[in-house]
This record gives sequence, structure tokens and C-alpha cells, in this order.
Amino acid sequence: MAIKYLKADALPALLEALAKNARVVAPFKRDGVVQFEPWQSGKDVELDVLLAKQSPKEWVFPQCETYLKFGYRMEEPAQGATAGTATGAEGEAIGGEGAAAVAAGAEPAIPHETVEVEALNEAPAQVIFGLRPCDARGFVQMDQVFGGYGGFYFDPLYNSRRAVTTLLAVTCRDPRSTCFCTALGGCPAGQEGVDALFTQVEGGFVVEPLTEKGEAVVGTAGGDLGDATEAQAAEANAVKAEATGKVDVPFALEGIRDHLHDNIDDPGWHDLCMRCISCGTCTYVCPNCYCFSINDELVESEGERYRVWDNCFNPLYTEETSGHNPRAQKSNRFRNRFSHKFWYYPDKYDSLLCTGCGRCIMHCPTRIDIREVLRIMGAAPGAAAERAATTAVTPAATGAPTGAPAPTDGKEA
Amino acid sequence: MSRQDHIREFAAKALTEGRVDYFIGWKQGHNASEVVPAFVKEAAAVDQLVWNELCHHNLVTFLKRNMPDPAGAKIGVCVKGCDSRTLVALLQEELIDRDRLYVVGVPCDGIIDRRRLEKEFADEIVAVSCSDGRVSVATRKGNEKEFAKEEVLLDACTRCRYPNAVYADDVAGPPVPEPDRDGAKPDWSDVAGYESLSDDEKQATLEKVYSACVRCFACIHVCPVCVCWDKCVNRSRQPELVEQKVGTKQKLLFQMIHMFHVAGRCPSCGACDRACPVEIPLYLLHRKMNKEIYDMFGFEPGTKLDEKPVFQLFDVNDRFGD
Amino acid sequence: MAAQGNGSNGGIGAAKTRLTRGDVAAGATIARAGKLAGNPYLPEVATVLEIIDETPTIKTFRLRFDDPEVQKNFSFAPGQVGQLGIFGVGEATFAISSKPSEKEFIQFSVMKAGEVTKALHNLSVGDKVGVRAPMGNGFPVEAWKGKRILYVLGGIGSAALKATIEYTLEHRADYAGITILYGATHPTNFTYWYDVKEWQKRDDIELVLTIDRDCEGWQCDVGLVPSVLERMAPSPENTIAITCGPPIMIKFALISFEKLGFTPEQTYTTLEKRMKCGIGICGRCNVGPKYVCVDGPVFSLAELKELPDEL
Amino acid sequence: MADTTTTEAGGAAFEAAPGGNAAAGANVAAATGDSGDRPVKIIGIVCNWCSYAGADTAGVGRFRQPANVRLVRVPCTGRIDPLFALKAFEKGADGVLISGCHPGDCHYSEGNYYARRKFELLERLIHHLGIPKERFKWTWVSASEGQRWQKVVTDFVAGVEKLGPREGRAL
Repeated sequence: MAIKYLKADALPALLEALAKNARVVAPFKRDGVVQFEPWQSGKDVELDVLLAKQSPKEWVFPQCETYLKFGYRMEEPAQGATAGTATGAEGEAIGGEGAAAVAAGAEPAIPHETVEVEALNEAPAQVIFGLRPCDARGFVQMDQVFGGYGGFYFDPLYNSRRAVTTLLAVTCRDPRSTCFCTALGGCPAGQEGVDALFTQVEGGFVVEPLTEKGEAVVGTAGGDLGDATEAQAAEANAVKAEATGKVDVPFALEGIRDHLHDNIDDPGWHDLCMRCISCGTCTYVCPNCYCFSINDELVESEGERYRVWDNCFNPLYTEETSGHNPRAQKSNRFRNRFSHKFWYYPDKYDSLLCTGCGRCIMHCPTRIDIREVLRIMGAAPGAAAERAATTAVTPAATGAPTGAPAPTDGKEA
Repeated sequence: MSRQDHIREFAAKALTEGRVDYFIGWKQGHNASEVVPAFVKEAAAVDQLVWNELCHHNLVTFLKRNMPDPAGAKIGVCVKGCDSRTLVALLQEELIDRDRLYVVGVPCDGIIDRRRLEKEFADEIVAVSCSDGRVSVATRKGNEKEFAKEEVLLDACTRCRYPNAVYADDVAGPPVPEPDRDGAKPDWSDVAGYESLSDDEKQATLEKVYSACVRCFACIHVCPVCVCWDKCVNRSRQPELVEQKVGTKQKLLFQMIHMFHVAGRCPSCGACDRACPVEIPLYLLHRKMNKEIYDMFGFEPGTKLDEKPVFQLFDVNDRFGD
Repeated sequence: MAAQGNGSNGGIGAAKTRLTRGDVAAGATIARAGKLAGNPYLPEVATVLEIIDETPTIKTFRLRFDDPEVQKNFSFAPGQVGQLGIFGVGEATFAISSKPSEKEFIQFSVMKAGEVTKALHNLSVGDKVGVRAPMGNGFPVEAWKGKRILYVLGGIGSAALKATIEYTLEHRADYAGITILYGATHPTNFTYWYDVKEWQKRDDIELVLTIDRDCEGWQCDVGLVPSVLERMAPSPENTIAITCGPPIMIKFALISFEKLGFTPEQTYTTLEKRMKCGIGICGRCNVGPKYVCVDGPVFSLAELKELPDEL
Repeated sequence: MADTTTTEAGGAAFEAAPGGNAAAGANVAAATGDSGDRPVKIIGIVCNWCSYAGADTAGVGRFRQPANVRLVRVPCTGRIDPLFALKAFEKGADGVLISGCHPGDCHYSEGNYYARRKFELLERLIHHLGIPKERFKWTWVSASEGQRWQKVVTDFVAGVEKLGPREGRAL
């Protein structure tokens, strides 16, 4: 497909054109916080900040989504029903001739409640602009899960929305120190899941449509989107190469799954999770943590059933009615998250459940570092202890000012 | 000897003597702009402990119910002035066992608000250092900037009344000068702006600010005085005080539940505020609550070991109501 | 054993509950009850036909789907589970305890414990519930043909094994022998007492009933299930041992099986976990890489030994 | 980004949202077509021993009083968490009235002494949560004070009615 070029000042017009037929979602800065929000005319897309606080997953897998509505209704008894049939446990109805017979025969001839159930599934067409290749890859990883467990159960809620979502990713020019996509087979200009890739070059974007949906976007843009010159295409390639070079590779992926398996009872899990506060921040900012809970609410006779993000750090996540909790310890829950991403999920879907975006590192209240966890627990059992020792902080290596005397010392002196 | 050296020395001594199973302090995070809680189990490892203007974590969090690992461990902990007040609040209610604690007070003259620094750059901050009242910040792309320390302090620090620990077994170096607490009432000027809004504006503001909440429970779990964290009524279905749905109603009620449940124990340490991944200014409403509590009782939470939180006591001579 | 772990439903003419990725791509949907086909979250509305008080805390609900087509086409494998829920309260997972050959109703036995089960216990005949079933893998009863089957059950655990017991009793000729060891704390705590009395009449099975502490009028064994089991000392030869009951009973029954010489491959149990979606997505019922709702609830001890200690 | 407030400091983030919410509230009310016409709904949370009995006395004495109050009976005011009131507002109450035994008269000796500290805090804070002070009241009514109950309810309902029903509010 032909490589295109879009002038930077033509971007609002492109988004405006796209917004005619779809909801356009892009990163915007509000109160200093960058989040994906619906685009409105006049709002400036924020591309300088590398990563929005949360990944755009909520636009395909909303945090809270009502999928059933129901209402209890009083139903008048059918004509000729026998009044006062026993409501006891004798079960005359068993062996009757289907539900109609039950309704007419075995039930008391007084108005009784029935329930009307309606399934909801809203899936407006949408374009997500300005996500990063790692975010797009997160969708590909979630697709596997919601595509049905080994192809068994197909999730209509996620998939109907995913089918009408176009992902327009923007190449990362300045990866953060917390990025590690390349260690997981990704890249600042990764194409997995991306419908069209925008790369920022001098004065605009080099646009590569990668799928039919991406081509459709190019079609929408019309005249604003000309062919890229060779120089522009070369510049884009240079930007990509430079960015890729800036991403650290903090660990070797090879063997991590097996080592996590071998280290399952390693006391190192306890040491690593000491500073975990068991909140759900990492899972809620993650581009592919997908666990959810289902709850009902009923007000008088009308109610709804909704699913809402849940997280494996929630102590009540696995707690059973009896009070027994299979993962009662913080260390169990901590282990579950990392093992899920690098062992359980790979076993099922032959891929990873992590894109290396580093959001969990940036937003964890105590900055728990998934790279450190993998370096230690993803190492061969014997080596785990050794690596734990070497990951102890070495201020010299980072040129840290922590070595510098704190001002309090100055005053004391 | 610097405070940092004192901390290391106290930690090494306590670990060597077997007074504690592990010692909680601060260490450098994944780069030189972050400090994270450190859990030291061996005297040989105390050199990772640091003390500087980035040590914002309230380590008392790691003492509350279900946090010690193994349960019943003897723990050494570093506390700043504000942290020590949360510790005292827990001790007042006998929610932690004083005999299993070894507390090192760290006199503090202000912690940097890293979020405020982040707002100054589009780029990632990789190093923050502080000397002689100047804070220098370096970013990944090589931008550097210097700030006056008082400009980038946490709000809580600019009005601090307890810079020294109110309860400690040992103190890391000489105390910093105490403000005149008897002569001067607390400074509540930070909430004046909010107070001056009309009821409608307040409601609109709250709705706007709290609608960002993702209900990740970071504020509740990081709160040192929020002790029923794994049995929290915010998550309970029986009774169901707040729905698990994620709407503005539920988010607001969720935050109010947190606020009222720590009334009388919360010294506005600001840990919730700093933990919030979507940067909701939780601290401010807690300050407002504390202002009212101060007006009602002249009470500052967590300042005296022999007090009880005001809502666990009563006085027949209270003059409330009609 | 691998096929078992992956949820073979034993080929009991049950609906095809699993599709390949290719099937889905070709537009096929899961052959589940009626409307559920396209939307595994949408429960089928059913009406309570009959409520049986089994014990002071356990009630059995016999339900019929409101859609006659759904009722007609409903089939399941012994050991499979379903999500039974009340609209407005929530859903919970229960084993289907009707006979697999039963076409007139679907049955669940429910112990009163939490939010959903309390609400279920307040139901009356004629009330509406929502059912999503069948789910999970079921016991490999086909593969067991020609073997002796030893059931060891306690209390509410009988609900999880009821369908399987009934299935093997109906196909008695296919199995070399059937032994049922059934324990309860007190004679009033036996569920399905009316069926147990029927079983007692049969001479082609061995039935041992036991209660924890002796009480007046009790004629059968007395003692905890694992100790009675060791007293019985069944031979592991050509035998499949299946156990379900309270966690503590399962734990000690498994130890007893091991003492008696049963290999982990011969020993089966069925797990219970907090579940929400029931279709392998929502994530909470995993034990290591296995989801109890789709890879289970039936596991052999050999499979369980491979998993982290998070039961 | 014209429609945003600044976040230089925690405090600044709490500056007024654009346009206040008078307009927003009115919009919602207009949209629901439910503006101000319905009678106000008031939740009364009362202790079993005094105020509930006091309300009963008022009823037995046939003291005329507005019918807007729905009573929730609790064993003692000490049982009342301030959040009960917030929950009522969240669920759509237009006003919340809390009442119990007079200080010194608590059936459990001291429940209401504890309670009044909590209610006082809630009263001081409630308008900072955006709920006008007039919509919340706590007081003491004993079992024999039927007339006092009548007056409390009548005055409170009149005050809430002046403000009208609450619409389009999160809390």
C-alpha cells in the first residue's frame, strides 16, 4: 500500500472528516493529565506526552458496561387456570406438556411475576487516533481472550465493538526509560493490530495504511493526504530506527515462562511483593489486563446486570462465599499477575499478555517494576537469588543524586 | 553524620541485634528521580537505604493489618513527622502492636512534589537532586531545569506543623526547628478557595474532579489509617453501601466513604493524593475535614500517644446540636 | 488425561459446547440453549417447578426453561455445571444435579451461604430465574467403561456427583462395579435421601452411609468419611475413585486414596471456585494456567498436582 | 483547552468548574422533564426508642404533619454512620433528617453522645460536598414529644420545599 504524507496542520481536518461517520478518540490533556477522550472540534491532540495515563482499552472494553436490562412484570393468569393449585413440592407439573402447560396448569391462578430480559450491546463505529503501537498490540492480545477461550466462547460485547474500531497508531519518537517493548517482540513502530501507522516527521506525518480499515481512513482524508516523497519515507524510517534503538532490553524473554513455572514456590515472591499495596492501579492502566466482575443492581422492579473491571490484586477477587480465599496472601495475588502474563496466558494462546508499555511501572504507587520481577523470578531457580542481589540499587550506575548529600546534612554540618 | 547515615546505622544495628526481622526505609527507584519503599532483611544490605527530598512514601502503610509478611514480624520503620502521626493514630487504637515495632524518626524539612515537576516537562524526568534549597531536574532528552525548593514542595509540607516525628524510638540526627504550635493555629488557607465556592459550584467541581476516579483502590490501600482495606465496605455486596458500578455517583460516594471513615485519624499526610494514578487532589477535601475537626475539638489527629481519636470518645459537655 | 483436562465432555451426546477458532470464523455459534447461542452472557429464563427441602440448609430446585425448544434440546454431560441466577441479585455456579437423561427439568441443589444462595432459598414455585448451562468439562464417563467406580462424597458434595452417579447407575452394565460411600454430619444432612433409599434397594451396587457421630436410630456406619474409607479398603485395581465434599474431607480422602494405592491418574475430584463469567474470560477461577469454569471443574489428582497451590 | 482549570497546586484544581453547575443541574432537570413539580422526598433516620416513638406519638395525637418523610428506624443514633445520609442523597433523597434521644436519655446510656460528634462533622461538611445545609438536619425528639416531632418535620420539610427537589446531582 502506498505511503502517504499528511501535513501537521491538516490533522484536525482529517479527524473532523473521520468524526462525521465515527466516534474519534484521541489523547487529550486535561488538568495536566493525558487521557483518551472523544475528540471535539478545537481540541488539540496531545502527542508530545508519550503515553496517556490509561491505555485506550476502555473504548473497546469499557470499565463498566451494562449488558442486560430486566424488569419484573405482573402477569395476569391465563384464562381457565385452576385456582389455588398447590405451590408445594409435589411437582405435578413434571411430565407436563411444556412451559405453556406449566403456566396454565400448575401455577397459582393469581397474577404472578415474569421477567423480561433484554441484552444490550452498543457498538458505535470508532477511530482511535494517537495510540502507540504497544497499545494496539494490547488489543491483539485481548482479541485472543475475547475471541473465545481456545475458540470456545465468543464474547459478543467486546468483539462487536472491536470489529468497528480502527486503530491509527503513532510511532513513538522518544521512548521512555520504562519502555521495554522490544524485549517482548514489539517495537516503537510496531504494526501488530495497527490499521494505519502515523510517523511524525518534519512538518507532518508519514502515514502507512496497513489494513483495509487503514485504507478507508486514507480515503476519508482525500486531497489532504498526498503521496510521501522518498525523502519523507526515509525520514520516517530513520525516526523508527532511532526510536527502536532507544528502547532498553532489560531482560531476555527466553525461558521466562519455564522459570516462572519452576519458581512458583520461590520465597522471592514474598520479597518482591513487600512494597505492593495490593491496589489495582497496574491492571487498570494496563493495555491488556482484562479481568472483570459481574454484578446486578435492582431498583424496585427494574434492574440491570453489568460487567466492571476487576483486578487480581483485589483481596475479594477470589474470595468464596465460605470465606475461603485461594489467593488470600498478597504474594499469591502478586504472583498471579506476572505468571498470568508470562506463563498462564502463553500456555493458552501461545503469545504474551504484555506489550512492554511500562505504564504499570510509571503509575504504581510504589513503582513496582515488572522488569525487575521478571529479571528475578524469570531467571533459572538457582540464579534467582543471585539476580535479586544484583538488582539492588546501584546509584553509581545511574548517576543518581541520591549519593549527593541531602540539604539537611548541610545544615547540620 | 548525615541523616541517611543515621538511618543506615540504626537499621544495621537493629538487624544485627535481631531487634527486627526487617527494616523499612527508602531506596532509589528505577531511576534517580524516584524513591521507593525498601525492605531490608540483612545488615549487609542497609547501604541501599537513602534519605532525600524524594522520600514521600508513608511507610506506616506497611505496618497495617495483613501487610506484615510474615504476619507478626518484628519491623523497623522510618517515619517522617507526618508519617509518625499516622503511626500514632494506629497506636491510639491499638491497631498495631507497639512491642513489635522499632521506629526511627527522620526529621524532615520538606518533600518535593514530583507531580508538580512532571507538569513542567512533556519529557520524562530521570533525575532529581536537591542541594542548598535548589532542586535540579534532568529529563531523558537532556533538558535541565532548576527550581527553588519551596516552589516545588508538597502542599502538605508548606504548612507542616510536625516536621519531627511525634513518636520514635530513635531519631536520625538533630531535630529540625519546630514551628510555634501553641501560638499559631494551623494554616488552612489552602482550603479557602474551595470554601468560597457556592454549593452548586462545589458540587460541579467535585463531580468533575472525582469523575476521573477509576476505583483502583490505590488511595484506600495506601492510606496508613484505612485498616479494613481488604474488608472495605466500598467493595462489599453485603451490605451494599456503594454499588460496584463505575459512575460519578458511585465514585463520589466511594471517596466520601473513605474520607468519613478516617475522620479523626487522618492527619492529611497526603499519601492517597500521591498514590492516585489519575491525580485526583484527594488531599484537599481531607484537609477541609481536618479543619472542621480542629474547629470542633481543637484536635489534631495522631499527635499524642495517650489520646484517642475524637470520634471514639465523647464528652457530656460537648456543645453540638440544638 | 490430557484430553480430559481440555474439557472433553465424555461424548454423552451433549451439545457441542466448544468450537474451534475456524468454526467461529465460519460464523458458527455455540450450540447452547436457544438464545444463548450468540451471547454466552445472556441467561435463559426458567421457571421454578418444584423446590425440595433436602436439609436445613440445602434446597433442590427443579427448573424448566420457559422456551420449550430450549428445554427440549437441553443436554449436558455428567459433572458439568451451570450458572444459576436471580435477575437483580446475581449468578453463582452450581453443579447440574438432574439425571443427564432427564428431559423434563434441570435441577440444581443449593446450600444457603451467600447473597445469591440466600435469595434462591427465598424463591417459590413459579418464580423466574436465569440459567446459563451447561458449562465446564464433566467426568470422562465414556473412558471409564469397564472399570469399577468408587464414589466418596460428603454433604453438599453429593450435588456435584449426583448426575454422574445417576448416569453410571443407568448404564450399570457398562461398569464393572459401583461403590458409593456417602457421609454426612447427621442423618438429617443427607441430600437426596429419597434417592439414597432407592439406591439401598439395589443389589448391584455397594452403598455405605456414614455419619460423623452416632445418633439414635441410625443403622449404618459411623465415622468420618476418610476413616470409613480406609476401613472399607477398596482395591485400586481397575477402579476410578471420585471424591467431592467439603474441602477438608476432600483433602483427607485424597490422602486415604493414596494410602490405599490409588494412583493420581485414578483419582478424580471436582473443584469449586468463585466464578463470574463461567466462560473462561473473567479470570478469577484460575488455578495456575487452568480455568476451573472451562478446563474443570473435573480434574484428576494427576492434573491438580501440576498446578500451583491455590485451591 | 479553554474549558479546563489549572492544576498548579492541589488547591487550584478545586476551583470552580466552568459555568458552575446551576446551568448543568437545570439542564438535567429539564431533560428529565421532572423539574420541581414532584413532592420532595425526605429520609428520616430515627432511633427506635425516642424519635420513632415520638413520631408515633405525633401520629396517635393526630398532629397534622407533611407526608414527605419516610422513616428508617435504627436501634440507636450511635448506629448511624454519616454515610447513611450521603447514601440517601446519592439514591435521590431531597433531604435527610436524623433524630434520636435527647443527650442523657439514650436507651444505651451513651450512644447519642458518640453520634452527635459525627452528625456535627457531617453538618459542617455537607455543604462542602455540594449539598445545601438546609437539606440536612439532626435533632433530638423524645418519645413523648409528639408536638415537637410535628414541628421539626414541618419546619424541615418547609425548608427543603423552598429549595425544591434535587435533580441531576451525583450526590
